[in-house]
Amino acid sequence: MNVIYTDNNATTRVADEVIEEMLPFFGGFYGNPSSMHTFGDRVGKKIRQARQKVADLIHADPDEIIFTSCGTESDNSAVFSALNAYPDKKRIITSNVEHPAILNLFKYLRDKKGYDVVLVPVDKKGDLDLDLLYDSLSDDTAIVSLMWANNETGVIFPIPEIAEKVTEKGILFHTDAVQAAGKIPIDVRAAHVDMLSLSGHKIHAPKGIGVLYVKKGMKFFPYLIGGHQEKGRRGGTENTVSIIGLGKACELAAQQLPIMNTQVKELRDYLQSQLLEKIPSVSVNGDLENRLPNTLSIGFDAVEGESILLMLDKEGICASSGSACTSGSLDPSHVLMAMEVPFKSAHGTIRFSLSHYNTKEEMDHIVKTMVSAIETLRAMSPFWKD
Amino acid sequence: MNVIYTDNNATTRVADEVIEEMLPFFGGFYGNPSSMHTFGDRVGKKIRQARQKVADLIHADPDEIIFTSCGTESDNSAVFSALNAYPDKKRIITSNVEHPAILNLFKYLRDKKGYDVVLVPVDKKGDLDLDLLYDSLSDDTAIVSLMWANNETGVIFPIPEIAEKVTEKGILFHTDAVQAAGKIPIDVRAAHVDMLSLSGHKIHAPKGIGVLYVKKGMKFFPYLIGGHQEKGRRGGTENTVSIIGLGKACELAAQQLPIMNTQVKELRDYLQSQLLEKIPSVSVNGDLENRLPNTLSIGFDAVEGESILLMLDKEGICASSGSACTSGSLDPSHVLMAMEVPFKSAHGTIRFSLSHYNTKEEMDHIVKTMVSAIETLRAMSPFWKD
Amino acid sequence: MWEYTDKVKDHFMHPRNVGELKDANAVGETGSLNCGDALKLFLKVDENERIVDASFMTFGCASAVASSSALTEIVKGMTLDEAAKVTNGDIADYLGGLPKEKMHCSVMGKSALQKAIADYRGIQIMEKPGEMVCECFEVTDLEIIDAVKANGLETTEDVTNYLKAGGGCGKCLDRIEEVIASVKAEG
Amino acid sequence: MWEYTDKVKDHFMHPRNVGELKDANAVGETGSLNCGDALKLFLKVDENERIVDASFMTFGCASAVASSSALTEIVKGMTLDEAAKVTNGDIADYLGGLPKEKMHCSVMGKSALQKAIADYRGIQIMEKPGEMVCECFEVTDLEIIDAVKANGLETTEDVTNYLKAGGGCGKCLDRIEEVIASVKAEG
Ligand SMILES: Cc1ncc(COP(=O)(O)O)c(C=O)c1O
Ligand SMILES: Cc1ncc(COP(=O)(O)O)c(C=O)c1O
Ligand code: FES
Ligand code: FES
Repeated sequence: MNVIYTDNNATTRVADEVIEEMLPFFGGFYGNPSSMHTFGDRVGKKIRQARQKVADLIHADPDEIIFTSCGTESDNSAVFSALNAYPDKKRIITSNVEHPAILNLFKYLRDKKGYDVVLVPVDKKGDLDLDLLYDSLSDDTAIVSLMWANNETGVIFPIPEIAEKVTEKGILFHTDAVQAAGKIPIDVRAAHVDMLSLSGHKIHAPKGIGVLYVKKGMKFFPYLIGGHQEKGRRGGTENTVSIIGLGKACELAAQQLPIMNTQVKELRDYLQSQLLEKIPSVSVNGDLENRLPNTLSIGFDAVEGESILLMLDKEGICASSGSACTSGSLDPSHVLMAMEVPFKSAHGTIRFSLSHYNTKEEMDHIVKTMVSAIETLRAMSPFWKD
Repeated sequence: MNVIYTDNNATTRVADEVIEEMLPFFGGFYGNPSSMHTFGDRVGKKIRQARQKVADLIHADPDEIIFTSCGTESDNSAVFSALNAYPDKKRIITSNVEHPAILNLFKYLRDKKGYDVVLVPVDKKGDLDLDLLYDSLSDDTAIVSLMWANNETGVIFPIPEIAEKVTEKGILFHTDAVQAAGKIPIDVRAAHVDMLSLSGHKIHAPKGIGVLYVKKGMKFFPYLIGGHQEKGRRGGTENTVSIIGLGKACELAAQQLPIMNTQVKELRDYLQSQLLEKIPSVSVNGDLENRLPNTLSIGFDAVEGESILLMLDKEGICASSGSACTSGSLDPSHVLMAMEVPFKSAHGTIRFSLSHYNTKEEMDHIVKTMVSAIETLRAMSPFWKD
Repeated sequence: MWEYTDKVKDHFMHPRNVGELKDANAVGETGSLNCGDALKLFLKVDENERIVDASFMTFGCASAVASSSALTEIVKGMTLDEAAKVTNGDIADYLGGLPKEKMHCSVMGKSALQKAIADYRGIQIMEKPGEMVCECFEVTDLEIIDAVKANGLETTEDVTNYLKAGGGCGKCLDRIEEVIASVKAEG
Repeated sequence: MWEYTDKVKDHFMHPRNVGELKDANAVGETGSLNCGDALKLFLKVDENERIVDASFMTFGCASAVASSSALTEIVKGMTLDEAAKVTNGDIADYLGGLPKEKMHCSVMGKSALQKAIADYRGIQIMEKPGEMVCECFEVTDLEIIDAVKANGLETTEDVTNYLKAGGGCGKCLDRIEEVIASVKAEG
């Protein structure tokens, strides 16, 4: 059975071009880039090129790129470094719809380390309460960390505007751009951000490689303490193959940015309008005007998400209910709860997240499958009355 | 030119069998193992198998295996967890020949966090001062972390004996077994260790994947805080492909353990005796009786390591001077200094670290090249008198 | 992803006895929309207190649907006294087992069944007696004690798997641990 | 690995003027075994103070050997006054540049040259005047000030690259930062 993959905000297929770029470095050029032999050095050169390509995607300087093992490590490292830089500042600020890599870290810092954590709320459309954010900025604030785009709803926060206001006050600003990268343009200079996180597996590079951008001149404290790799900013032998793959993926992402905002967006809009048209009692979550071009979070009243997913799965369709990271847990997604999405549709919310690999035929197949799945499930739901 | 690779303590070639195992999971089965679709689940099953294979190599239970991004992360995580488990204990103990992933972390904890750090010294053969170690154990000790085998000299510490003594006192014991794994037998149960670190790229898996063994029942605090992956013990989307590769590599390592201690050891001994025979003023570093079977650290008086490496490099021979992690730094290796190797031979020390891919012909070529390199360099050395 | 048995998958994809039973004379309802799963069980009981027909309406995940479907199959033909002895374990067994994180679905089945029997007999079940422990999922200490005893639960994770309690905001986890400890202390 | 220019590689693999110069009348020595590199420069100076021959013995890395070799080529044919003006930058330039982490090799070349000239002229160079900053590599504040001024160094890393100071135990890094700051403050 053909797989229809619409779970790209969870993880993506490694692009063929990326695989091709990586392959020679497993069995052939496996040297350690810091080694004193040509063999290791050949890898070193490729890594420098990759670092440049990653930097290019976000308009940074190669020196500002630190390779990490994932978005979570990037997020954790950014916050840890800020707290080390300002050991006396006790307030840290984020939103209540962040990825667990920030949200759970902030809760840990609140509960175990006594930090004064401000969780800025969002409105029903998932947009941030900017007044409250600005009001909460204080001399005592060590860092503000806000995601550029939300993984569940695709809602985009106005990071350049926020970052300018925050950094003007001399407060460090970090953004989790794991979902934004490759989907909307990112320019770290224009946006005034001090630190920014990326994750390879969201942009067709392998899993297990991430990036932390750290603005030049900023004092940075390594989170993984060990050898001198990454100019002393991250210990651990470099994940050479994945770094090389990530470089290629960033190059491709830059090239494909226009496609995201035309072809992929059109497919997403088509899927959305078809589902709204063909199925009653359906609602789209998140600010429609202000959303990643590939993401559709959509709630079906009176049915439960896992059941829908299994019916999609039977047709080879991969999607997600809420965030992939919290599937396995029982609580409704914290993002939908923060947006006060009613339980009735929150439990029945499905996230379709597209990539340029998707086609219109696939969307049609999804719509057909959804119509029948929702019908079947509603027929047995005690909460469905029509 | 053919490459003769004798730098396996720095990093290893990814085995063909491992590459073959991984390939389908990049472009084909790229699903997220925590996702609610068969597609993601297929990966989940492979990961369970890999976890079993890793566990088998060290005689652990699959539940006790946490996948990390590298040996450094494993080391850092182990120590961090111990400090969180015993926030009131202020002493931490290690040796002065550890890898920077432990040594620099301990120095950071001493200098920035006020910990009472005990660095147990080694003697001229690189063997640990056990009396001093046992004397330093106190009620106030949060963790003892000691490497199983040294990356530079191959010297093996008597971990089972030490671990028993340490844990008897109710003190947590961690061992960095990054270099020991695959070279000597490891049995975490028999050895009484609470935590143990591995790194994939030292045993023919890719770079960027590591393991932390955590004994069942031990309270563990995650170092990377984020999603629920690894049963809540390490946030971040699983590095599925590398995990699958590591599983295969551990299976192979278990199979090849006998070869290490026969074929590879014989090659190493041959190389050692040839160099000692054919070149004057040469000394082998480390306890000859108590050493990894693949490692030879050997010092050549009055010449400097980098120069030797470049002459080897011209012949396609890859080796290392001191630890790969500190090449690029100016100070002589901290391990050789701790062993009081005289400067005369410390600066001229080369580490050859073999694998089962090496042959006798390669050893002969190394000997020939070394004889001529040392002759040339000594001819221009102001410190060489003969 | 959950590892569902073929039996679970079959009962999810082809649920038996779905829908309202027009001439039901015993109905049991449990769960809620907020909790993420709910089950309405319909029984038709004859003059000998034998269940001659059963059906269900379920909102929930695959194992909730499968547990409901299994439940109707199990009880059909039983007397009410026999049905009263059906445990959540019987439901899980009928399906060849449930992932441990999904055991609460079988618990929901048993609970709906008890309520339907009570409904037929005209007994008013005291709704959730005891002290509320988990507000997210409205679970009381008595319910936790029952589940711990009946299923030999040991950890808060087990309790969450069986009753959902603790699987939401998590603020009740300490209290759950106390309750488990008190059961253990009793022996 | 360092990115060495082809010129560096060539001068390492085929060093010019290696060995003791039997009839040298000016010798300059710098570095030590402990530091990891050392250079002994031999010059033969004629009656017009012109360097008619030069040779070297070096213990050190590839760039140390290449810098030494380059130095001998550069100074051959120069008068001592001309040679006295040779800077470490000239040596690096002759080799098409050195990796910045290896600039100290060119500094070593310049230092040996100065000592050889002083030796010929019978001048006793005050050994390392000033206050010791880096004990690992025996570098004084005056030497750091000189190097910072001559090469426009800005960071402690730069100083380590040029003088090795700070590249050992690191305990002198704060003091090095102070010295740099004092030079900057002077303008
Ligand atoms: C003994 C030892 N511990 C830890 C490490 C760190 O491993 P990694 O480079 O995977 O972080 C290494 C290798 O570099 C090592 O040899
Ligand atoms: C917004 C956001 N931040 C962080 C992460 C964490 O990235 P990773 O899984 O690479 O650690 C994710 C994805 O899981 C994400 O969507
Ligand atoms: S009160 Fe129990 S999970 Fe929230
Ligand atoms: S005193 Fe300067 S590096 Fe040690």
